[in-house]
Amino acid sequence: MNFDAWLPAAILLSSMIPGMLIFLLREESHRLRTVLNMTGALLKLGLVIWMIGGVYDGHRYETRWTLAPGLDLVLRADALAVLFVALSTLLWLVTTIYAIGYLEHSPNRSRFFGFFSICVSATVGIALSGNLLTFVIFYEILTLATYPLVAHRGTPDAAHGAKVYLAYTMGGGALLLVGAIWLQALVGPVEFTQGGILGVSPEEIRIELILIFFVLLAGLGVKAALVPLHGWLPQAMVAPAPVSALLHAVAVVKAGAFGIVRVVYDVYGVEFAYANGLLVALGILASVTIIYGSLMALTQDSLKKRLAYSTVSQVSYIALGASIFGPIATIGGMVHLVHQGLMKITLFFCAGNYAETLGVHKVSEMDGVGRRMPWTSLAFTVGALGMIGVPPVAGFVSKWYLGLGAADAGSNWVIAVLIASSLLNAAYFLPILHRAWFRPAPKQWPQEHRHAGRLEIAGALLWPPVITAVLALSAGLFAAAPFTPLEWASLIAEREYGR
Amino acid sequence: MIRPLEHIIIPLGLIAVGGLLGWSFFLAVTGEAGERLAAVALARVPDSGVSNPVTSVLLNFRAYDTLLELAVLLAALLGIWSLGAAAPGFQPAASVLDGMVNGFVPLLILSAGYMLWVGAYAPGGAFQAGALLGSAGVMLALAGHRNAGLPSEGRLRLLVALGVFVFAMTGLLLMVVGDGFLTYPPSLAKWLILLIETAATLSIGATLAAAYLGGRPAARPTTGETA
Amino acid sequence: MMIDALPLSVTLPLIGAFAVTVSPGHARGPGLLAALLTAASALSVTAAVWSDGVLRADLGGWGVPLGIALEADGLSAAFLAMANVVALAISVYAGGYFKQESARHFWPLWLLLWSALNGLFLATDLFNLYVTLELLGLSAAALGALTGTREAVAANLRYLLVGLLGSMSYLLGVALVYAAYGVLDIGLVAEAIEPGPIAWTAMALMIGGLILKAALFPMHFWLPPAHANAPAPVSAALSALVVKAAFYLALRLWLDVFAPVLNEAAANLLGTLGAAAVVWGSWRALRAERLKLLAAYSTVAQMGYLFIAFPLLVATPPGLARDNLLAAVVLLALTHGLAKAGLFLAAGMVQKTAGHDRIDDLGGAAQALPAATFAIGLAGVALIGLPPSGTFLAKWMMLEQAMILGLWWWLVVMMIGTLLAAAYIFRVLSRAFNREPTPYRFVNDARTELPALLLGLIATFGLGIAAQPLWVLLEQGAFG
Amino acid sequence: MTGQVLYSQLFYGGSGIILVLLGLWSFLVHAPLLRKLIAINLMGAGVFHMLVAIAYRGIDTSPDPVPHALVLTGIVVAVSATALALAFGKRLDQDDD
Repeated sequence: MNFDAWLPAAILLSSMIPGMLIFLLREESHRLRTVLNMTGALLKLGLVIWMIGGVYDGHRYETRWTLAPGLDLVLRADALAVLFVALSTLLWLVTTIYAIGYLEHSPNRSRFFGFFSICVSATVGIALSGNLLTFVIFYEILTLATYPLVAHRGTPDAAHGAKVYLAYTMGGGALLLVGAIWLQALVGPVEFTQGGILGVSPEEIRIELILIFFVLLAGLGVKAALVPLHGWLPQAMVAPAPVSALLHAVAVVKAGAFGIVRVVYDVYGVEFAYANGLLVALGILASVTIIYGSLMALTQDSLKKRLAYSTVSQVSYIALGASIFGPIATIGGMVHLVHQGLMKITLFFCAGNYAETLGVHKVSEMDGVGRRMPWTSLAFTVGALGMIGVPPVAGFVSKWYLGLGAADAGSNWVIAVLIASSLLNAAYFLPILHRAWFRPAPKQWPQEHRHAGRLEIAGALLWPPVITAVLALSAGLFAAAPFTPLEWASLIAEREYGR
Repeated sequence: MIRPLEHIIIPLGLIAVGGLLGWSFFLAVTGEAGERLAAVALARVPDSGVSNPVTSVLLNFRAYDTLLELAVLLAALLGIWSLGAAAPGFQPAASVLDGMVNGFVPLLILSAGYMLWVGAYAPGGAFQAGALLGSAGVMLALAGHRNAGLPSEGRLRLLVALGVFVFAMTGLLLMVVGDGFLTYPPSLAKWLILLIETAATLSIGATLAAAYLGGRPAARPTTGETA
Repeated sequence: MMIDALPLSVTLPLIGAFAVTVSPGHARGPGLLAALLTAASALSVTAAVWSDGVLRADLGGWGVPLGIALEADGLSAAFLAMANVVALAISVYAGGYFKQESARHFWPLWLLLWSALNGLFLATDLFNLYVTLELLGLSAAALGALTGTREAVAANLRYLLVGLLGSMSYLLGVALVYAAYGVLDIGLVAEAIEPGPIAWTAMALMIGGLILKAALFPMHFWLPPAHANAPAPVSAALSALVVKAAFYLALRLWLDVFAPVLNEAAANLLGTLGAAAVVWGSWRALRAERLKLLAAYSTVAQMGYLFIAFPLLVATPPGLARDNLLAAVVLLALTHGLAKAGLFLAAGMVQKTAGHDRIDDLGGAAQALPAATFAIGLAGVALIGLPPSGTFLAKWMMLEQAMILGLWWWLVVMMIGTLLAAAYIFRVLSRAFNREPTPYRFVNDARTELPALLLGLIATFGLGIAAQPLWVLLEQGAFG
Repeated sequence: MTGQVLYSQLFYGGSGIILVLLGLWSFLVHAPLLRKLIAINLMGAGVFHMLVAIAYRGIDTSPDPVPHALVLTGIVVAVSATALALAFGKRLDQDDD
């Protein structure tokens, strides 16, 4: 048996199989469930590290399985795939630890962790998809696996949020399916190929190809929360904090953004997309989303909703990077895929901690949380500053490359968008930081649970945000070192453009 | 008053269907169908173990159809039983009718036996014989015999399912030890057909009579133990 | 000595029916044994077709045209395998579901129905098919009325009558065919048939009768009440197998008998009715208040998808593309069969636990039965046509072919159906998320929950990830 | 085929078709169970008529036995179906009481 041909599948199964087993566990089997969760997460991390090394050395990892004649399931580890896989694997490990701490005493944990694992498997599947069919398959499985997580709490709010979420994502999935089938009927099986495959397509199907691009974009835009398809995201905030963290930083929105990147670079090819004006359309859409999301975030008092709209805005940087013709902006967009994940997951972990320990759900209740929960607040501060783009946090690097790339491509209006959005970012994050550190704490927190131990909160809830904050900081500080997201993004950009 | 569906649409549709059917049928009989299967069938009758061509077809050439048909009969009866118990039945008849029935029933049974036997070389066979047996049961039921002269439920169940069982088992045995499913060895064909037909006659007769009762037979038959 | 699995698959359940008829008090043991043996012999037929090619048995040794033959090609073998897996699961489930009194009625009728199914899939004789259709229809109607409620009896009487009308139409077609061509064997009729009013009328009569039995819109009216009011294992059999058998036969006749006389108008008519069924059935399923009624309307919609295949098949020239399309249609039918049976079986458990099947009040019951809820979820994924189910692959292939042919409107219809299906399935699944914690045991009653779960798993993961074997099977005589 | 045979086949077969049409009409138009059942049986009789008609091959020639056998089988099936349907009807009547 050829190990190289099985590694991608093994990475997928390393979380899929524990997930299936967890469903079967009795509710009380706490220890076994934790063992399964952690084994899966660590095993996956090990396999991914192995794979990164291999891809660096030029190994070709590809699993190909024929589902039916003409329909192949392809899992392939190219540089772009590895970037996303590494992000999701790392963050899954952290989020699993956090979720174990967070849901310690809540009901239906077997169901929760089962779907949690399947959700990550689907994300990894999306990352490793080697053709459009495989992408569609995992994109839909992701919808199926996240629905129970959003609905998990079982409150009327949760039911409503889940319903909205499902309506949006099913609609998006249907559009993606239509686009994919249409495209495949025109040009045959669509393998993701560096530089795209449509550059050589005959002139007479060009109009159809452009139409298909917009159908695909609409399908992917739902998960990527492109305005006006973002409506589900704030609604899905009813989910437990680890789910929000996963949805926003790793799985759902990233899947959409990643899909847009794939379609632009590896299906249409950036040159074809540029020549036919598709990039401009994407850029405008992304810019509108960036500004709109930031403006909406400004008006939210609920902390999680403010973070949600911030996600709407920040994820579109990735699409923005893809929409600017030129390798530098590509680096900016790609690297933001990772950086946004690290920063946003930190923020959500912290929001969960505030809610859990102090009952604080609103920005207006955050006065003085800095002194009450210094470590959590420190992590939150790092994340928030990163989002604004303050050096040396990772977000600065992304924005720097995006701006540089825009200048390089002569798209000065993009720089204006970047500046405006950074100002807006500052406008909705800085007041929070001000409240947290410089306002006096209230006499009484909304709903305080004092943690018995030495730390401000249980270790399983404290360490994850601290770790991700440190990672976000390091990704910015040591951006030029080998094996950083930035270096990897440069590698991808080189390969997409350097033919 | 004219109801459009009933008075216009359906009749017009029927006229169209009838025209199409008639035209097709005309073309079919005036066409090149020729002998159809008649010649083939008649030519093989001597090999079938019986000399009545219809019985040859029913119990040899197309015996499998007949097996499934017995299953249809059984399914119908089981369905009837699942729907409820039989009606209490008629009052016992006065002496004239009773006497007549008592005279007729043995005659019908005798005729059934004859029909069964004669089916091998002349019109007749298991279905005709079964029908006669069934009518004997109907007659008994009309004359007030509570279970149409049928035996107790346990035995009745055996009786109604017997035809399918004997038929299917014969077929399977011939498959295991002989030349194939329901492939009679020529020397035994006559007797195997008779065996199957006898079982089928009993089942058909019992089924028809039991179906006439319209439901599960009463737990303990009070009158008319035998038919 | 030789054992021929073809007649065995039909006669074993008959002998089983005899055994359970004569010993009604102890029906379950012999019933399950007969179920196991029947399924084993039918699956061995499929295995033999897989490895050795088309199987044929001349019953009585006469051969056609005089005798009747049974034949298993790839198409029959595929349907046979699906039907027998589903029937076995239903049998195991029924062993736990029915109590004494209904069990004694269920088992013999159920084995007779099974015999009719196997007989129908293996038959090659047009008149013999009529007999199997009647055996199927009678036993199905009787089984459907087993709950004994007035609604069930009335609905199944209607089903019986409609079925009889359908068979009568079919038989009229057979009489016409025999009058014109003098043979009844499918292969011989196919050789003799030529375009003209006879072939046309016969096709209209036979396929018309069958779409009545397959509940194609607008002849679907009898299905929802009949299927929704039957006992759960019977509903599963009716929805997953009985209507599929009618579709199988229509497809078989279409492909093998009437191939020379097909035209686009007839195919488009069937496709249009199918499209209407998809939209109307899905819509009614969405509005249904009861879980089993929802499942029944969903069957109406699912049958619609299958008939959309006809215009696509006619428009695709023979060759690889058409073979793939045919296989996709079969895959769709098989996945639906498995999924719908799983759905009904699981719904039966939920109904038993809750004491009712009103969707809006299902909360606790659904959460207390994780295995059953998972079965509903898995079956739902397959019914919607989401990955990784067999339906997803099948729909992908059908839609891709539709787009290649430029027939984009079938894509629109199927996407509408898909979205409506998602809406009605998740309407049920959303009930499984409740506030109150429930003691979590995945399986509560293995005998009833596992069959449902297994069917759901095969429909979703089995046929969705490994559909390739179906092509190998259909290579055996089913491709043009 | 002689004219007399053809004439007989067409005459009896045609009557069969008329029976089928009458049955079909009755089935579609009349609601009561009994009438629908009679209608179905009438249609059956029509089809059997057609089969028997095409089996006829002349006064001196033995008829085609195959349609005769089909008709016999068909009759038993029709009887079974009628009996079952009547039992259904009876059950419904009982429920009404």
